[in-house]
Amino acid sequence: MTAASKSPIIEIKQAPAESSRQSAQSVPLIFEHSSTGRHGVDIAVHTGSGARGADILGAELCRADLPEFPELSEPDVLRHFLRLSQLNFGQALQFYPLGSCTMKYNPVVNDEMAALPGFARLHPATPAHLAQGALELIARMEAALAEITGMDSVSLHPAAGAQGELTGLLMIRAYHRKAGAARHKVIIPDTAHGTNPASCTHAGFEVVVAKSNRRGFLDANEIRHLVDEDVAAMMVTNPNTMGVFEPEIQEIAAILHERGALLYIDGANMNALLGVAKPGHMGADIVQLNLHKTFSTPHGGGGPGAGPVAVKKPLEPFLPMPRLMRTEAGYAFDEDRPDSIGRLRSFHGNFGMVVRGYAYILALGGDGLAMASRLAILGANYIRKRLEGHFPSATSEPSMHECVLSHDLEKLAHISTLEIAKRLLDFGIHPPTIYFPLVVPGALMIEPTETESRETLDRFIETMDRIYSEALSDPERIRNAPQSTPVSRVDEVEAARRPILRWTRSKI
Amino acid sequence: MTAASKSPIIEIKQAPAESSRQSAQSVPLIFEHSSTGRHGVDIAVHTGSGARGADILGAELCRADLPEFPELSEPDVLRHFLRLSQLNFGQALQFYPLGSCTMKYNPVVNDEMAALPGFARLHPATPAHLAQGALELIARMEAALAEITGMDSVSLHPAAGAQGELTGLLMIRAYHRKAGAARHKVIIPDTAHGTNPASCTHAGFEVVVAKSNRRGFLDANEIRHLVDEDVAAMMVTNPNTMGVFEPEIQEIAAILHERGALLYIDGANMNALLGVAKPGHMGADIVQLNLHKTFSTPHGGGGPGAGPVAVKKPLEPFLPMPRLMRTEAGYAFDEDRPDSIGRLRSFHGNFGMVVRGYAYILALGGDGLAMASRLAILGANYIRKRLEGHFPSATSEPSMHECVLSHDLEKLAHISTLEIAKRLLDFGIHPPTIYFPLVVPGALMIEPTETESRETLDRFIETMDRIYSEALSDPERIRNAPQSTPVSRVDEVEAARRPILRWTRSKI
Amino acid sequence: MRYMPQTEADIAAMLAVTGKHHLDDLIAHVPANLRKTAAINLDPGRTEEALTVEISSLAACNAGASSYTSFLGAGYYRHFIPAAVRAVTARAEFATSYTPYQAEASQGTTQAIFEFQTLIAQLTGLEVANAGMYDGASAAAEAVLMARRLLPKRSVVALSRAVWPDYRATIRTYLSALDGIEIVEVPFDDKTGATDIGALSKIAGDRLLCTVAGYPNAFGVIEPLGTISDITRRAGAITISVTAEGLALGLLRAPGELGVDIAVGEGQSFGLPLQFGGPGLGFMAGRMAHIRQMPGRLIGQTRDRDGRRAFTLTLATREQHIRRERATSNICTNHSLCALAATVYLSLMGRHGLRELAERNVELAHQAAATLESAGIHRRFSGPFFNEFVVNVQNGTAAIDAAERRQILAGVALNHDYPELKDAIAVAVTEMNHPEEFPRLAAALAEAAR
Amino acid sequence: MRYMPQTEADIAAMLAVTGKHHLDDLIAHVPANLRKTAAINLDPGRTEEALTVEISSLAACNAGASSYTSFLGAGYYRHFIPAAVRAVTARAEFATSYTPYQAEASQGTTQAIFEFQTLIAQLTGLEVANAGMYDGASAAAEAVLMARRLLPKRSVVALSRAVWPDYRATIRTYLSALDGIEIVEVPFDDKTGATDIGALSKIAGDRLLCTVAGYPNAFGVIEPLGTISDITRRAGAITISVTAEGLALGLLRAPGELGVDIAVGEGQSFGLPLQFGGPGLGFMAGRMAHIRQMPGRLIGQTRDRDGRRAFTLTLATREQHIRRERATSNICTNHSLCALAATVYLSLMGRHGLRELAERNVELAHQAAATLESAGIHRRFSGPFFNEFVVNVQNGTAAIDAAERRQILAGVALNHDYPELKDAIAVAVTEMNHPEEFPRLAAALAEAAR
Ligand SMILES: Cc1ncc(COP(=O)(O)O)c(C=O)c1O
Ligand SMILES: Cc1ncc(COP(=O)(O)O)c(C=O)c1O
Repeated sequence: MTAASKSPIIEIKQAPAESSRQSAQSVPLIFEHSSTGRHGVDIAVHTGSGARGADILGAELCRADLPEFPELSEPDVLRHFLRLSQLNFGQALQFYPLGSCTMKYNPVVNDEMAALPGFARLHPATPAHLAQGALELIARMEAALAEITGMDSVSLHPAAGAQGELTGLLMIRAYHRKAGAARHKVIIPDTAHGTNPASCTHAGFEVVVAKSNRRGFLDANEIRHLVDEDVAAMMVTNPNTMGVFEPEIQEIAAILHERGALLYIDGANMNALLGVAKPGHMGADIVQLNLHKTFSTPHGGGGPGAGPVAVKKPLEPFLPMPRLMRTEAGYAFDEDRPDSIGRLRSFHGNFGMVVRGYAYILALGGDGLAMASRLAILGANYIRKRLEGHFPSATSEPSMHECVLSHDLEKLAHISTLEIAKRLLDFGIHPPTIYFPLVVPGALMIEPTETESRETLDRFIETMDRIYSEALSDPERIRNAPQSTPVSRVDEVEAARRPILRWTRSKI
Repeated sequence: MTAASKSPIIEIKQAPAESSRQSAQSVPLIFEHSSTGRHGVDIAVHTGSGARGADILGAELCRADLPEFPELSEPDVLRHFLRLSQLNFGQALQFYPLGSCTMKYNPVVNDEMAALPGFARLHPATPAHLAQGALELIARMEAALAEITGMDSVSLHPAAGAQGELTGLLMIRAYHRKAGAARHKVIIPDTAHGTNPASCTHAGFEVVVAKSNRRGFLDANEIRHLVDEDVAAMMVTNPNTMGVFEPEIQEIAAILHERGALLYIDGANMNALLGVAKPGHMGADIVQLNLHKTFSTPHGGGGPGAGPVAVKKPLEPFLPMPRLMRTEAGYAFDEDRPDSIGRLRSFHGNFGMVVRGYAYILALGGDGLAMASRLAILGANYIRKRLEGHFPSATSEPSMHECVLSHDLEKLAHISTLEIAKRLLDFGIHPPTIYFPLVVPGALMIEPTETESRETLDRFIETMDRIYSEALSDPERIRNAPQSTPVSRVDEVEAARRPILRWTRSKI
Repeated sequence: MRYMPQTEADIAAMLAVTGKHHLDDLIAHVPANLRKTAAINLDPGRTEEALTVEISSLAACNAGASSYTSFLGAGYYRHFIPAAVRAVTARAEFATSYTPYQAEASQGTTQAIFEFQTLIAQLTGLEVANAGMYDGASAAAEAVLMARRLLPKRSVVALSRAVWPDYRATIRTYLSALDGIEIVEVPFDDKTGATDIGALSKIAGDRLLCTVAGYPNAFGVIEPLGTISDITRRAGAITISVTAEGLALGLLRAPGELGVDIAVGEGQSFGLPLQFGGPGLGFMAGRMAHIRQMPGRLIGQTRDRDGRRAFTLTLATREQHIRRERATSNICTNHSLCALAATVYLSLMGRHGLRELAERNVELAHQAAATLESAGIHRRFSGPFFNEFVVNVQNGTAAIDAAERRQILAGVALNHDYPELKDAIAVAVTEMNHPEEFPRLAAALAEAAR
Repeated sequence: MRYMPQTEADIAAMLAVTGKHHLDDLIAHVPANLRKTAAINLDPGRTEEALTVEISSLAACNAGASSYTSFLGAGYYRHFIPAAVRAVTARAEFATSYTPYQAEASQGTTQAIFEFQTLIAQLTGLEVANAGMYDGASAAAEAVLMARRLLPKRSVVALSRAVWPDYRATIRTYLSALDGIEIVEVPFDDKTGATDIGALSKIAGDRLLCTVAGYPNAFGVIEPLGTISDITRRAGAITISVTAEGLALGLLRAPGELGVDIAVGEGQSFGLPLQFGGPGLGFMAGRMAHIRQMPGRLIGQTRDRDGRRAFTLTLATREQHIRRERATSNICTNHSLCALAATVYLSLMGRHGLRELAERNVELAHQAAATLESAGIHRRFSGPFFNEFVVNVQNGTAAIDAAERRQILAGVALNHDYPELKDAIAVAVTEMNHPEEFPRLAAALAEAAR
């Protein structure tokens, strides 16, 4: 081990709440340090061509003013947001093993590629022959994702994973309609991510929940009982949210297909499958991918991402509009697709994210992607093994890219998973996903990703063990965590009870 | 006053030293989290054209290895330096009233302009006709600075203020030589910045110190006595480092000129003079400017900056090489200048800084620059007035863009200026320049600049007053400051006694 | 590979802990047939230099991005973006953080989004705004779904034909799965280009669920939103305004002032690059009374244990991760960093700057229209417009090609989406257009028209 | 104006405190004649958009930056810069801080520079390096001044003629003011292009102060540094090596290993853009025994009051702000942010990457030389070279123009600085050159030579 990993676990400690809590880190709201007459931009003066805008339109069309809107100089606006940034954790600065979110390194060169003027200044209504570079990039990305997933066609249209799900489900619906059947049920495992059932409802389907067995995966026999001719499809996340590869996925696909139902694979966990197993080969008819997970685009504090959908031939006609096509004149968008489910948004998808994802694929190449999944799996199993003493795995099955752990501190010391999570913050580590999947009480869902060093994983492991002992020796300390963050434990109940969702002058 | 300025002074407080001092903010050295076999770049593989570089050159020319050189992945290198950045104060984030340094806002657009590929990728040996845009920018900047200073010609050659000084002094030397006189003395006020005497020595001159009078400026009569035919020039910083405009500067110029000596004005304090008074009109023969002060280029933790020199006609032939000239074929560099002092560096100056400074001048325009100085002067006088109770001005003269204050806390409470400075850090404010100018014991030299809001100045003022009272009520607290920074008071004596100037494996 | 730190030694040591010998032992349980065929047939990885060269060469093949004078709009607008916006969104603390589930480690994001919600509420003149949606079109669709939750018994959606085609298509897709919803397209007035009030009145019965109108609309026309919302309110239904050019809200009367219940739109004009159409930023504002039916994330103000003000995700019981199939929306990842960019942009523009810029857009657009008029190119509609307007040009598409030969992108032909507007071109004019460009545009179009 | 927050109200209130009525009352004490003529006659201020347009148009008028295949070197080298370097130097905490006078608020800068000093010491094989200088040329001059302080009685500077002309000129300027210093130019061997050892031996007497040699030198030739330092040491003098292509130190034997006392050079190759020649980065390394005579800033490791490791500026007694006229140098602001860039760059390249890149440069340069050779364009010198070499081409400047017509910048003509090398061109080849470019270069030069 290197010096770094040998070094004692470092903790950010601060004073008794009272004192450490008047931290100069707290930043007033932008509205609170605004002062009448200041401005952060200069607008080119009126050309004198004629009347001013407000006069042209006339008073009845125009608002009097933008009262309470901020008034600050450029330096003060910049300082405000730079200081706000300092109140955040981020993957680039802290270990961020948030399960199911794949917080891997976001290569900075990708952002530069997206910002190239040829992409950043390209208007979506630009005639195709003047945007061939962008269209070719889209075509290449569609092809790369088809190869990676083992599917036939890809659409980069959806804005995020959830929109990809909705897209897929609407296609499933259209597919059955076309076949003259109005199947209205979709089977979803109890371990599914919340977006799955929510998407089903929005696609007009009724959700049938399939229990995963006590080993943490789906039982083909169990599924067989659930599938009838009213079932349009089953949505399976593979590996599932227990971090377990669904061993019977192929049988399940067969069962579904046999009864005319389709298999939708939620590819949010694709970071476990690169060069390991292709959803297309498992029998998936539709897969959505999250470029902001597997393909390294920054999460941005909650997006933007991109949720491409990949499908097998029979579903291709139903893909959303517009479809890119190759003509002898070059690439163009095909607007004439009678069976398409239509659009779910404007224009051609989150192109800026597609550029980043494509840059990532170029950087790793086929072998690099395969190595990424293997190292992600290695990290998760390493953590699982080293923590098993205090934080046993919720499943006996091998873990893929993430592991779901439980603990007995609730019983032993009345220390909850939430409190463990908050305590981690004091060590400069972002907590794992907690209380998910719902089937595991007090779950800790840990996804280290392949871009974190062994020393970083070791430090996390040592910190978790330390917190475990601390829970027994000094539980108060944990209940009072975090102590090192700009604010102490935030009262979320209060926030929901009396919602204050905007600033108003009176609130000062 | 707005909410912000009304809000109580916020202090970053932390725990008893012991605990707050094992802050996770401390970052190992890059060498300490290096691990054999890691790399942060991938190098294109050997083209197979022939032997590898080492074989081509042969073993006796090549080193065996770069032992101890870092070995980290790209994510870990980035995380290392991002975390280091979090240990710094910066003008963009904190009020930074460092006297004589003009820590004004550095517009971010200027950095983007310098990074335009047309500038960033331009090789200095590019044929002039393929670099006309860059050359025109240089020409425009020279003209703008000449207009601003009231001088005849400008060279953007020097890398910083001090190199500008050396350039100017070598020109003075060459000028007198050319005139057949070998004058070897330069007069410098006792308030001068350290670079002034140092530059004199490096230019082969002997320094004669002129005392400023008790009112804080130079006495023409005093100077008259010092000037003989052995005096080559006098270097005057105006406004001087007391923040006082030299009222007798024109008489001093006359005295010098009358005796055949020249007047060099150190323009580091030009932020007080924009549209207020032009050095050229004061009688200056040579002026250097600091683009990284008056013209907003970022200080970068100690450069790079740029120190253009502006001169009157008679000195033009002596300007350093190369000189930009206009030919019918466009701009080109004139290499044939027999009287030139030659070069002080490679190529054409710190062009990247010149672009930023030019962008700044375009943004403000003539009137904006004049307003900048007036507001900078307003801020300094406002602070001086509001602090005069506890921190009286070191001079009775009006202040220009900065004020020099003193205090009696040393006497009253054995609290030194250094301790006051360290205590300011706990309030998220960077201290002023301290113990300079040398003529004022325990000086606090405060330069707020025009880009800081009144609320920011008020918060600084309230903090200074608070520290004053604290010094009397709770001096220990001040002696233990800073408490909120990543490290506590740093032992500089120890650093100098046993210098450790590099990491070595054994040092771990 | 530069992004992955594990060395041979690390791998060996970690494998040892897990009791395995080879990396592939870790996936031995994955069915062999799947593993056998899993190899990814793509080029080997590239150095950073090589990928930069390759992608830059693709970026260079988009002449439309740079070398043309552009009047393209139709839902995405060319505006200047101050460098300070990029300086903030580039901060790793913002860019590489996840949705702020852990409030104590996310006060930067949560406070910025709280400020965003406030700015959108102020702009729209409504009580509350959410943390943002994917884009204007999906926000419009979510607004209709929200209306449906508010008035479950009602079925008719009066959708103005003068709302952008993309938006209408998106609404249709989102509603396609819901039974018992009927979308009635409200025609536009052939003269003014505004929604046909008479037609709307006819539709406004007790089955009316909501009315959806552009503000400004797809023709750049400023709809009589007050009248539309009066009619809608009288029918007991919900008025939804849809704004693609957010800048217009800096000058036009606020939707909230005009009786709108839900104001949605596209925030791309607020500091987001064109980026070939995405990512953009959907915004949605409404009434506090409707908050529990609002989709998307919400940041609320609260206190920490020591009484200090703090911000956190709130009212999550509306959301998929809690409510699952009964959630108001399936949205999870939204466009947070875009909302941050908009927050910085709007803070820089400020109270006066935003209005001045809007006024300048109006002024330039009208100057352009006048120049075209005097060249014999007439506006198709008489309604008041903001920074985009529709002109009629003999064989419009040919005219567009002719202009293109003169390095001008004259605008967007409407004939594809509006067959009834055969020769119509939507021309957008922003502060990025300079008055000297107008005569060139006029000349190009006039010539083609001849 | 957007950069200045003061409103009318602020100004009035602040003036009131100072007891003034108008801003100009604050400067009433400045002599009237000066104030009267002080107005600055420049354009009014520009919006950010306007200044961006104006400066971008100037940037666009530098065809040499983009549209040419380039073999330019001669002291500044084209290397790929990883984006991560920019991501770090763009951090406001680094970019907008001053020289780290307050150590407690500057541990980011001080630690990074301490790492820089270590990296330079490792690269040069010497004990200690300073925090950086302006550029290679001024660092070379400062090194001679340092040698002079170490050996005040000695007077002869043996300056190899094969050191870059800019560097030699700078040394002359810096020494011009010192009495009793004699610069003797050591010729280069007409065959090998290396410093003429015989000539040096003759100069190496008891008046010899120091020897200054390039490594590699201005012809790209790798000097026999060991022999040069032996001769110099035997004369009791100091050996100074000067390196403009820092990358070479990743592969060549370290100057320290070869007996050099002071190694200086240019760090531009370590992650700094060409930027038309500046800002660059001077580096200087030497022996601990000489530390008190070393110019420039030094960061040292120490402890804080609680015993934690900390870094701070140290040995300031050498510097101008303490020592004033007796300071070792007048340098104050140096090129700190460039040193940070180099630190990030070298950390990314790492132990193996830097060497691999250096090897690749050697390989490509030799491939290019071979291609030229087979086209009948011969190297002027036989000495071993790194990534730059000199060729002889009939009427060299004409050949350069001919190549330019084929969109190739063939190299730098040496005739101006070395009249004796009439038709010589210095050709630099880095990883930014692709092998397909070599035949094109050969063809262009060969044709012109005919
Ligand atoms: C398993 C799974 N499915 C779907 C999603 C939804 O993806 P998005 O947040 O991009 O809408 C997520 C994201 O957390 C997920 O973890
Ligand atoms: C008055 C004065 N003169 C000269 C200088 C030296 O300028 P530089 O640091 O750019 O070499 C300074 C910088 O602090 C200064 O304040």
